[in-house]
Amino acid sequence: MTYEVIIGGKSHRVELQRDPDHPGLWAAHIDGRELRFTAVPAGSDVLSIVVDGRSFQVLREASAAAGDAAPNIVINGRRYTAELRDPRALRSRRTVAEAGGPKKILSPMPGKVIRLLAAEGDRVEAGAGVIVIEAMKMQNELKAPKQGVVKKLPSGVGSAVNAGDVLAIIE
Amino acid sequence: MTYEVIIGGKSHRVELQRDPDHPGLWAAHIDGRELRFTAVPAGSDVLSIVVDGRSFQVLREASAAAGDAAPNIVINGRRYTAELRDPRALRSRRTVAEAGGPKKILSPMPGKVIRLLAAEGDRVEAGAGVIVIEAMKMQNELKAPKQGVVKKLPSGVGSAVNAGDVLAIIE
Amino acid sequence: MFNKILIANRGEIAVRVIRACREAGISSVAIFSAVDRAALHVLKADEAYQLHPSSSAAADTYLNIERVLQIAHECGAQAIHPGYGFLSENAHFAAACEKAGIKFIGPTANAMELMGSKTNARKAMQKAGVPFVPGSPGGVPSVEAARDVAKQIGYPVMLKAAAGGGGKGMRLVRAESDLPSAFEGARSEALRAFGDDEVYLERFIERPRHIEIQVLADERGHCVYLGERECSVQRRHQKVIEEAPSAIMTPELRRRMGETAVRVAEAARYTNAGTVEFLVDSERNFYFLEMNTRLQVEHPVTELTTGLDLVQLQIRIAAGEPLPFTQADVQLRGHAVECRIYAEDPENNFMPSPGRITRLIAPGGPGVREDSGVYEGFAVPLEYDPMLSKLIGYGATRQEALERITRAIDEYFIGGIKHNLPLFRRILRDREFRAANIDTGYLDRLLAEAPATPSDDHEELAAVAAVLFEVQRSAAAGQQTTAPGVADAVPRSHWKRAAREEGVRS
Amino acid sequence: MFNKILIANRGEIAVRVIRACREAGISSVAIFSAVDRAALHVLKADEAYQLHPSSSAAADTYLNIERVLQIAHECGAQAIHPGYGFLSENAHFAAACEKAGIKFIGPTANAMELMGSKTNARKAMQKAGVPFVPGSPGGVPSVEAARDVAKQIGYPVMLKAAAGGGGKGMRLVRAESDLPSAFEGARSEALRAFGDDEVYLERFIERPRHIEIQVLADERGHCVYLGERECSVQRRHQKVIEEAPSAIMTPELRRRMGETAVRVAEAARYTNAGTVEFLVDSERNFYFLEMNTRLQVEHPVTELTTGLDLVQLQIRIAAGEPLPFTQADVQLRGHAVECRIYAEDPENNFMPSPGRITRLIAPGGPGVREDSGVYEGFAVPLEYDPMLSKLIGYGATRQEALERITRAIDEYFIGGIKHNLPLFRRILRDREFRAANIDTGYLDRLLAEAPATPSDDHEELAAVAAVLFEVQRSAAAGQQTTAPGVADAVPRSHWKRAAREEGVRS
Repeated sequence: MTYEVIIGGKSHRVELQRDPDHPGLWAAHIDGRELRFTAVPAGSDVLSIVVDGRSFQVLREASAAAGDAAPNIVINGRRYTAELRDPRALRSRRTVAEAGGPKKILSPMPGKVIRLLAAEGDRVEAGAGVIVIEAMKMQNELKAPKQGVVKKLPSGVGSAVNAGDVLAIIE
Repeated sequence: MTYEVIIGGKSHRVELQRDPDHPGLWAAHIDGRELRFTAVPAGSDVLSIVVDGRSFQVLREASAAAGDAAPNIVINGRRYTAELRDPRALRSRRTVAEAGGPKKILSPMPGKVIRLLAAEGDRVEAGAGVIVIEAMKMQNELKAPKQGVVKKLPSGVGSAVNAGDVLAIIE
Repeated sequence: MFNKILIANRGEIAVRVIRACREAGISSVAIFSAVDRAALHVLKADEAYQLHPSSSAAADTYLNIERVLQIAHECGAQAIHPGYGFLSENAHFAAACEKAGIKFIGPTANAMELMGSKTNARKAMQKAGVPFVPGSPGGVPSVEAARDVAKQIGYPVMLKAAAGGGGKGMRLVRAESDLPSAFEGARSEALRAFGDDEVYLERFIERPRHIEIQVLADERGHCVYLGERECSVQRRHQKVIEEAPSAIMTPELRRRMGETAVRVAEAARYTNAGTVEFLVDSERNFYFLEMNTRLQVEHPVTELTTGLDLVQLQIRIAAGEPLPFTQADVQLRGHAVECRIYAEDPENNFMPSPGRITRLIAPGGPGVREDSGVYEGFAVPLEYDPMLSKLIGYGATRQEALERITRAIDEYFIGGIKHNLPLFRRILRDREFRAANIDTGYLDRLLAEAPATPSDDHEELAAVAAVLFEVQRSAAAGQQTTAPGVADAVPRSHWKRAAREEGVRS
Repeated sequence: MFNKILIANRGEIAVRVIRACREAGISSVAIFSAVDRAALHVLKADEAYQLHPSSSAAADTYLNIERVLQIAHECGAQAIHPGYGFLSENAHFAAACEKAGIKFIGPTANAMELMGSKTNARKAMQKAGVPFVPGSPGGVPSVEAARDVAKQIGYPVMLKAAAGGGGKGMRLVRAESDLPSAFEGARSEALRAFGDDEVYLERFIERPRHIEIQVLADERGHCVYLGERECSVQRRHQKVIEEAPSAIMTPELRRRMGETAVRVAEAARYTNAGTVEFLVDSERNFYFLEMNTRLQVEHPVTELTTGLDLVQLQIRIAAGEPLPFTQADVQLRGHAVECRIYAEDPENNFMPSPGRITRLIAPGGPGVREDSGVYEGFAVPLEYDPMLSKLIGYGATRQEALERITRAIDEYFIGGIKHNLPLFRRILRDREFRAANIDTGYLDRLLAEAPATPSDDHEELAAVAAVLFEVQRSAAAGQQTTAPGVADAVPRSHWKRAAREEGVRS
């Protein structure tokens, strides 16, 4: 089967098949390169993959931002957010962050809005603080992901917000 | 809802309901006695139950002998095999070990039969060795669960057996 | 000895104290807020009582003195261990416990009050001959007065607003010629910020190390010190990594700092466990900072290097027992390093990251201790400090301890929430940290640098693994897979927890 | 130093060595049999190679010298750590490694061979003045001869078949009057059992303690002892609990036993880590038993009391480095106790219990070390020794160590397979064990007694909990529950792992 996997904005074409001559052995073609390996589950959300004698404990966690559609794959402590598309099954999923267009600031956690650093209609630079939320006794300034105009600020000071709520849209 | 729970051959009638006045609080009537408690999940197969201020970490494991139908409940390191019957839903399940009648010796693990200590038709005392199987480099003698006559010895010396296989029937 | 102790705290420290109670054969009582019903300390305690029917706000729960004492009274607890944070340094609480006839496991309200007041503490400590950072005895009224003091204590000096805090009204002065303009600047800034233009002057300690001494005093007048901890790795004055011993320590300096710390404790008629914090300059001069009148977060590094159990000793002292050893019996051995594992995102300005821990793989093996307050499946609440756990590495030498904690951090996996394990991966491999070239500004400097791009890139393998996980996920969900025969390569029984009962028979 | 080490073992000891390699910056190579593909040592190693395409029999895999050396050669490993068991005491293997130019991390083949041969070892050790259980120098030809020897060594004595083993041809004789009939009985039994009627005579040690000394010798002629371990708690000659120090030890006895152990090692030109086992009688006389020429299962108790890492030291010694300390530097502190956690059923004659571990909750907190070879979801294979893990408790005193390991055992949960945690719950609370009234027969005597009926009965609560679990199970499975509104009391998102992604947003 063939999948498209997007990691860090880069798309990889992954073709996966079992080696007919060697049970337990897989062959993956990724971007034209061949990877032969064995893979077995090793507990919940853990795979043991051995490639050319190199052993990897590979972990999977649902990404808070994108859920199951783009899980984090963790190898040697490094996290890769891998978005999956399956061209054959036509079960394609939308990319979470398209380049260009309006960008949202999502609340990374449940909390309370305690300060607005910009008003609707303001022009902000990329990285400028837009809104401050408080959770776990700490204040956190959320910054503009791009230069643009603040189009929406749906939550006023004092509002409770949940993780994933849209706090601002920058266009 | 009402269940019948059999532990160690003793049957308990458990009636469980939520306390309408105190959310989160449960009331269980067991054998006429009332138990009021709060219960919340605390990880997979773990419950936290607080009864009258006493806190219990209660664990559940599938019993190798009876599977999900009679899970082991572990409290303070002690294991209770609890067979459940739901009289209302008529989803009654058979008791694993009936008193009297023929008794089986089941293989507690996968292994190999390496010795028979009795032949079909032999009279054996309760606790007498009947069959020896080997696994994990160790020989294990399986004993007659009751006094009686060996009715069946389906696996001969050298046979491979799986966990749960009937090794002998004593009648 | 007590029969029952209430632990007026939550998280790892509550679990730590409950374990000590269990080991001492003492019943433990947990208290909890609404969101903490399924917290680990509730699971581990013998008894557990809810603080408030619905609220989880600290003021209604873990800080609610009246309610805590009511529970203690009703369940028959003879003593209360406050942990750290919350009520642990609240003299009113200590006094209220005493009044209620419940033993507070910690110092007396008086000792706490003295140490809680900066000016009274300073007076008492100076009387006891404890060294402070040299400076003006009070405000300096004029540039001339400032110049005289600065000449006496030596440059560089720091001008500070007497009413101040938070960096406002502060000026660093490296030479006498800069003093006049700095003095005026500090004064006017102080006036604007605090409505009071009084400033004072202190010697500026360059790149100070934070080194603290653990003391233990029984209620019969014996007091010992248990060596030092170095806590120079801090982010915004929050300790991140602590270790014992300090790499710059000598037996002679340890003795002098230890004896000073004992003098501090004795001057305050201090009892139970406490910590005397010092700043140490590059010439190994040390200056009193403050005394923490409670068990510290970082107490395990002292436990590992001394072989003692500080919580057990706290309980025994509170029960009136004498210290079971003398200063000469204290045997330091090896090196210990602690990492504070937080639910916060080091890649996003250390933003707290509450939520459910979907997967937890804790490290083990030689030289690894974990004091955890969470478990797999637990939802870290947003209401409190986001510390999850403390990981402590021990080894014969600093290097061995660092290798072990690095290995342990690499084994650790926390899924579902963001955490600061990547920060530790970075610090523990940093050349300056490895060389113990650390001071209280070290971590902020490190974080200002761009992290090295990791050489170890497995993006292709990650892509392949993502597909493998998807294959097993759809197989487990019973969905049609596009390529029949693939799903069974990673057998369903392995993947799905619900199907695991099959496993026990296989 | 080596760049790459192959670990010729599996289970917890392979993981232990891999961790040491990781900490030393050395690449680790795991080898595995077919059933061990998903074993923890494979996951933890940098490299992993399968020993046999299909077989998991020890002879085809972990005991296959040729194949092990082939892998070592092909992957470029410079050294092999054998762990314990398998090839660890195989002199042929040590010799084959040497021939292949791969360093065997352990003693030389010669030293191993000498210690592996009972008679040669005895001769060499007697020459070095090592004490043995007093007895006849060889077979005793007649009752008269037996009487003379017995008079010399003192009653009670034990008659043993020279060709024997397994208790056949053995007779305990408490008084001279019983000697003639015992002698004839032993002789005829020996003849029937072994075809050889030669018997010899030894003093019978009543209730001996098993105490062993850890030695460490570098390849430059330095040898030290690292204190003792007491391993008297045994079931059928299998150690179950080990501790250090021994409760009966005195500094003087430790010195004498330690020096004797060093003499044993020196007489054998021994290098690397080894253990000299002794029997100790009630008068604290000690007698040489044998030398184990490898790392022992119970090495962690020595690591905790000395603060040293024996595996790191093994590697450094094998790399030709000198011991980094002298005897005088060895600093013993505190007390450590190890429990060997096995997949075996103590309620059913300790029958092995392979299968999938469906749930694993490991203990943590102060004074707890776990060296585990398994994880939640792992299927324990039936092909090998069923040890799962070693749990080690450390404390300032024996009592503190016991309290901690008891607490840790109580926290431990292993679901899906049978295990011997209940056995430890029993031993650790046994009065005789607590009082250290132990000898090699202690555990068999304890197991012969009926266990005390536990006072702590929660059968009703268990029944209620079984219903609660059933309620959540059917709710999670989407089944109709008889009482609507019950299922949502234990919210589905909490219960079902598959739904946990919701949790991170809640």
